[in-house]
Amino acid sequence: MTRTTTSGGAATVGDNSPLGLYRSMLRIRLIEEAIAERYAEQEMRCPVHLSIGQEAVAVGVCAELRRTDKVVSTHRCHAHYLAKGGDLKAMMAEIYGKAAGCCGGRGGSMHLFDDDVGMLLSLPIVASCMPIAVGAALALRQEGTDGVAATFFGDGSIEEGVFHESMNFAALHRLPVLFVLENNLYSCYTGLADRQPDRPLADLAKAHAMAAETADGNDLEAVRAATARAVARGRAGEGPTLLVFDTYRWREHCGPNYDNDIGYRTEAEFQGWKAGCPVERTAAALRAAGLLDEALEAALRRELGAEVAEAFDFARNAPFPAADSVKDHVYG
Amino acid sequence: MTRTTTSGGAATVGDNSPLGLYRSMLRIRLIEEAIAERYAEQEMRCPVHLSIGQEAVAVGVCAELRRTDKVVSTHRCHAHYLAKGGDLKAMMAEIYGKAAGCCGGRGGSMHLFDDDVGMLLSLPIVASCMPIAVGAALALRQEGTDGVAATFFGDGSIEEGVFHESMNFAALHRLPVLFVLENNLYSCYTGLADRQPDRPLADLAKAHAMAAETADGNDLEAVRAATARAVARGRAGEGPTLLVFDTYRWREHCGPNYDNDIGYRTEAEFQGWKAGCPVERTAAALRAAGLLDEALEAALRRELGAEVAEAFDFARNAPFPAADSVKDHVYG
Amino acid sequence: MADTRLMNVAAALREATDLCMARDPRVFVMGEGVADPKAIFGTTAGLLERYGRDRVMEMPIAENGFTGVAIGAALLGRRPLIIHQRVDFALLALEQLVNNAAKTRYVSNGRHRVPLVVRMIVGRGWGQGPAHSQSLDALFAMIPGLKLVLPTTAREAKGQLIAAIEDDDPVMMIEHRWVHYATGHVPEGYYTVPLDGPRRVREGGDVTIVATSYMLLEALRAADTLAQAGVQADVIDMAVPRPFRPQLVVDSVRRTGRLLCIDTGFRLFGIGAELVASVAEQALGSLAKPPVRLGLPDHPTPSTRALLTDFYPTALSIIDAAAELADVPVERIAGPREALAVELSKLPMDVPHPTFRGPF
Amino acid sequence: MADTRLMNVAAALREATDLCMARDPRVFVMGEGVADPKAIFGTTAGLLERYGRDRVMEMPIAENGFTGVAIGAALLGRRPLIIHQRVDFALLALEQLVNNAAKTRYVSNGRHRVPLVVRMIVGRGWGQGPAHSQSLDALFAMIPGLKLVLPTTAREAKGQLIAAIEDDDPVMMIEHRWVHYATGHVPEGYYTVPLDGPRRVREGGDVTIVATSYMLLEALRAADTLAQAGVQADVIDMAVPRPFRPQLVVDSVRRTGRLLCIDTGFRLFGIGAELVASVAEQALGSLAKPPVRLGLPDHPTPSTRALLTDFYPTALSIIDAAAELADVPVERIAGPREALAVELSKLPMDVPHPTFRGPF
Ligand SMILES: Cc1ncc(C[n+]2csc(CCOP(=O)(O)OP(=O)(O)O)c2C)c(N)n1
Ligand SMILES: Cc1ncc(C[n+]2csc(CCOP(=O)(O)OP(=O)(O)O)c2C)c(N)n1
Ligand SMILES: [Mg+2]
Ligand SMILES: [Mg+2]
Repeated sequence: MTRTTTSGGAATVGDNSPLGLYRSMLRIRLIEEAIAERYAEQEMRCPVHLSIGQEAVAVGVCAELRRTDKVVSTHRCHAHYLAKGGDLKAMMAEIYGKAAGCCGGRGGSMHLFDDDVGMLLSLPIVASCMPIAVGAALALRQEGTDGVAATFFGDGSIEEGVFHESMNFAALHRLPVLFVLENNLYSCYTGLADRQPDRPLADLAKAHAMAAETADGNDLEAVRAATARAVARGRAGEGPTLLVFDTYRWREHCGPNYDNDIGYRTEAEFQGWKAGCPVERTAAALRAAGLLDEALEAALRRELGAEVAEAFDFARNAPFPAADSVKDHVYG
Repeated sequence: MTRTTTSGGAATVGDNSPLGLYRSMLRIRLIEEAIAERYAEQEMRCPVHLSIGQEAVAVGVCAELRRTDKVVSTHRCHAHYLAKGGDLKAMMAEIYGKAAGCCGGRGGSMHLFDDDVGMLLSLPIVASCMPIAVGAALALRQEGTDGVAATFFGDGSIEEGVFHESMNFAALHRLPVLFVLENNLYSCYTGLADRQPDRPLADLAKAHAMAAETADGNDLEAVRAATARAVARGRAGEGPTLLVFDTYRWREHCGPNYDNDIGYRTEAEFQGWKAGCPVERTAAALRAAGLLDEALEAALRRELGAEVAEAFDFARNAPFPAADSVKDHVYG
Repeated sequence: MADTRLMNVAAALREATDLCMARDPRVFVMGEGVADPKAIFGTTAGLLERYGRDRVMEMPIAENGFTGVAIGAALLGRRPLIIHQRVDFALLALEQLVNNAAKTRYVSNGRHRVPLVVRMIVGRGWGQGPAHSQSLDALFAMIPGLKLVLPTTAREAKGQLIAAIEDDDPVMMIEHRWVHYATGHVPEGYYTVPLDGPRRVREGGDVTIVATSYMLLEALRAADTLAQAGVQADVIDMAVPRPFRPQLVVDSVRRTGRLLCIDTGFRLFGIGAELVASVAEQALGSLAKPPVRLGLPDHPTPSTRALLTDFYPTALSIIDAAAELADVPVERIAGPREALAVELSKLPMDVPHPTFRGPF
Repeated sequence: MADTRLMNVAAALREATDLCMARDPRVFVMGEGVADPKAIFGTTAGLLERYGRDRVMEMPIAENGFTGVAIGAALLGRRPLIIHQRVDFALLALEQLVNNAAKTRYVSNGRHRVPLVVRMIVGRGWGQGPAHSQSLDALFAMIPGLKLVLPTTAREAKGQLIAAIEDDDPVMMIEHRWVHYATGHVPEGYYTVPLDGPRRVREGGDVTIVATSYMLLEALRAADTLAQAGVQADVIDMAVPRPFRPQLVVDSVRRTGRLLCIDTGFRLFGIGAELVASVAEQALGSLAKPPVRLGLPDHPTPSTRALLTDFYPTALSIIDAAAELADVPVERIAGPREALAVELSKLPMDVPHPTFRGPF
């Protein structure tokens, strides 16, 4: 720990131009919609927790990260994996259970890993990701770099004690951790009011003398700005930050459908959030700035549509892992 | 939950007169010192975590409780058990491993239970007590009473995630729980600064929209006043309170000796706290109010000394449990 | 059976809970999802409407905490029923279960009791993967002070859950998700099935097959096929591995000389290990052939179905093991076995029921 | 043995840690008390002074959290060593251990590895009671992806800990507190003892005795006494119950026909259950007599020593079981057994060593 190096240069994850980030959001949206559409084919035989409606958080946070920074996510990891630069074909192959999947088909959609781009782990047990990110941050510091680790999680995850254990540890050691709370108001089909007392979620940070930022999670620029401050604190050795972003999941908790009819939330609530669609808001800003027009939008959709179709083709046609490989890699 | 009854009348645990409470503190001190003195005889063959120096919290809190209110404690439970009215002979017999012990000798000093007086449990696993108290409070409410549950714990215990899980639950359901944090600055031989970031401990409550009170834990009246407010909130259905009391453990973490020489804290720090001895401070206040003089003090010590001696005699002479009872009570 | 209805295990568990809540106001339900529209795979459906939020308590995601809360309430005489949608989530609650639920009666010298029930569901299929499909029966069977029950049929599941809720000790109930779909005749009204050990579900003299939970259903299918080849299996449901009472199994092996144990969880260090060990100790001389255990192999559950072809024991692998144990020539079993194989191949291997369209 | 010194297991573990930290800057130690004056029963003594606070990291009381932290660091190639003063405390960390430590290599298809070591100490004696003396070996042995090692001698403990720290997989090391006091010759310098299964510690043809950890010390005492009565025990240290490789035991029973397993933990559902089952499966015909298991009885550990007289297996109960297994007439063993009984009665049954004055 004698010196601090800027690990892997300052390379950002992807193209951080306004159009580049819009493209990244739209890409996630199109991929998720394609999954939803094709799920009924019964070939993606694993749970899927779609990120539709939550794209701005994933893209906004990862825009401020380097490729070498680490991300640890949850069951709802598609957007984080893609925003961090994870390989799309490997993701789709994973969901289809194929050998070319990012985990060789062993993990399914809740285990999207791509450590080449710093997508360290996604973990299906709620809140299990958090201390892992703290440990990654510890390792980055031990290595003498100024890397940071970010962990995404939902408003349900903060009810697990390990959230506080992780915050205490990170705050105590002033580790470069971003605790990214995606508040989509629900844990499965239970609203916040049935699970937590009423207070600003950022107050959670007060218990641990931790910095906090709260921003509109459907506003890409607001997410970026809050994240940029948190990353700067982390790289400067000033410790972790709790980032609170309000957003909304459009589809059912797990699976491809809409479920506003089953009684845990209202159609009106959903429509309100849909009206503030993060992808559309970003597009509108670009249009207002003269950076996007119909032709460009159409071209973008065509290009992304082709990429998505190709990824699905790849995944569907890819071979399954060999049955006799099932015992491999329990131990080294 | 249709009606609220005042369970078991409003009977306090013991004699709440100024002299009665001083007597209770002095009694705990004398018992603990007798344990320390006789420990070397090698007949109390279990760990002991002495409360010497922390008597005001136990007595001050329990003074505001009713006999029917519930207390759940930790490894350092002697003072809480005694302050709540636990049977002294049964405690000493427990420490001596005898059949007449409050747990028949099965628990040892870290398991002092006496549910007849509301001393529900003491548990040696750090923080394990907290959700139990929340559950007791839930049951008290389900029974339709206005009873409260208090759980004592140390500054180390608040690092366990279950502390936050318990606070969230209690705050969400506005349960009548007193979270009594006895901050004696150390977890075993590790100071607070090596375990937690620096902030007022009462900030922990902010994470859960919970009321908090901070008071000098060696000032009996301050402890009582803070507790009284918390109990009132609890009985009125206004929810739980975090009570933060600073105090100091005089002897080693576990065992009968002083250990200021081993390097984790200074003799000066210890002497500072000793100068503010809670028992002596209470005595001084009584003397100032003309309620205590040397003769009365001597009489009190004589009386208590006799009680303590009798309890030790009882415990030493009591029979061990029969060896063949060892398999009893695994199941009902 | 005039007073029985056909229903599946999920519905039977729901009915048991409903009856207990109606009868005893101290009974209440806690868990993540107990009060949501999915109602824990339907097993708590309608209870919220009937008993209200104070008795059907939705939980924050805090398994260790709310388990402690349940224990605290139980110590005061309430009768909480906790439900976890996956066994895996209960790993977070082991400190409370292993220390406080299991030991408090003992440590208090009988003064305290913890009338707690914890229902935990084993996931399987549809690519749930390594952390949503663990079957940790043996882990819970290991802890003195807990009771463990693994229901299989709808009639028994209902009676076992009622018995568990009536029980003054902490009872862990591990339900296999695929067992939820098993249908059977269920009597009306309140009745208990005692939590007192294994029970014989089919009588035979050629080979002893011990199984539980979903593997019992596979074993019974296997036993039917074996019978067609003239092999009569003595099938025993190890429904209550704790308290552990192997006597029925030992006695059976004394007659058959052959023992096949099938674990729903791992083969290594599973319930079968203790069963085989107990039989070897108590009836070694009766063992005509080495006992055989089936169970999950020694690695986590991969998500992709491509890697699961040999992961779970099936009626077919049970037939093969039992036939070999019983010295049945391959030719004799081949026909019925093939017929069953064709039958089984009609349903994809990663779904529990023809109606199932994913995800869990 | 010019280059060895006499030291106890605690000192040997300390030395192993020191050597690893000196050699590999990625190794660091985490735990409650690792940097305090007691230094985990001396096993981390001096390391703070030598390597500083960044490599000897005192922990908040947050077992699940800091286990996750260790796993995260290990995934990036660091080599954390966690120490728990009691196994019991690790119950809080099982979610991280069972899901993330154990499964990540497998789930990542071999891309990730988790070079983590977790030392856990089994408490015993001086009335520690039910929640500070659990020996949960079988619980950890049950989980594929973890390795489990139970050290006994000082020489091996040192080499096993070094091997564990070198290992790219998560290794659980369960140390019995009383083993810490066992003294032996320990080579200087850096060496490993491979984590590859059981090892024979005494050769004999009359009865196979399998034990681990503190029970191995009792078994060896018993074997000495048995030898005086002409019974030669083949004593096997089941030092690495996972990965589980019973071959040496099976081969031994093929020669002796007699198997006695002693668990440091519970008898029911213990390591011995799997051993007996494996032997019954693989060498049934060799078993001249029913195998016998010793271990803790089916209830929690009471605090009072009055209830512990028959709780722990001892050299005497091992002698009795082995003698009966080996068909030794009581008269032949009575003399040496009595001599040992007198010897053992000199030390109170609830302390590990004559110098011990309580509390732990
Ligand atoms: C420890 C644990 N308990 C319960 C679950 C089941 N579960 C999966 S996702 C989820 C809700 C998570 O809510 P939140 O954290 O808000 O994330 P979101 O799904 O809203 O993105 C639950 C309860 C789990 N996976 N792990
Ligand atoms: C889960 C758990 N981890 C560790 C321990 C060991 N331990 C016993 S007491 C203690 C320190 C507790 O500190 P604190 O809560 O401040 O209480 P104090 O001893 O100061 O009264 C520790 C770490 C334990 N009993 N349980
Ligand atoms: Mg959410
Ligand atoms: Mg303290």
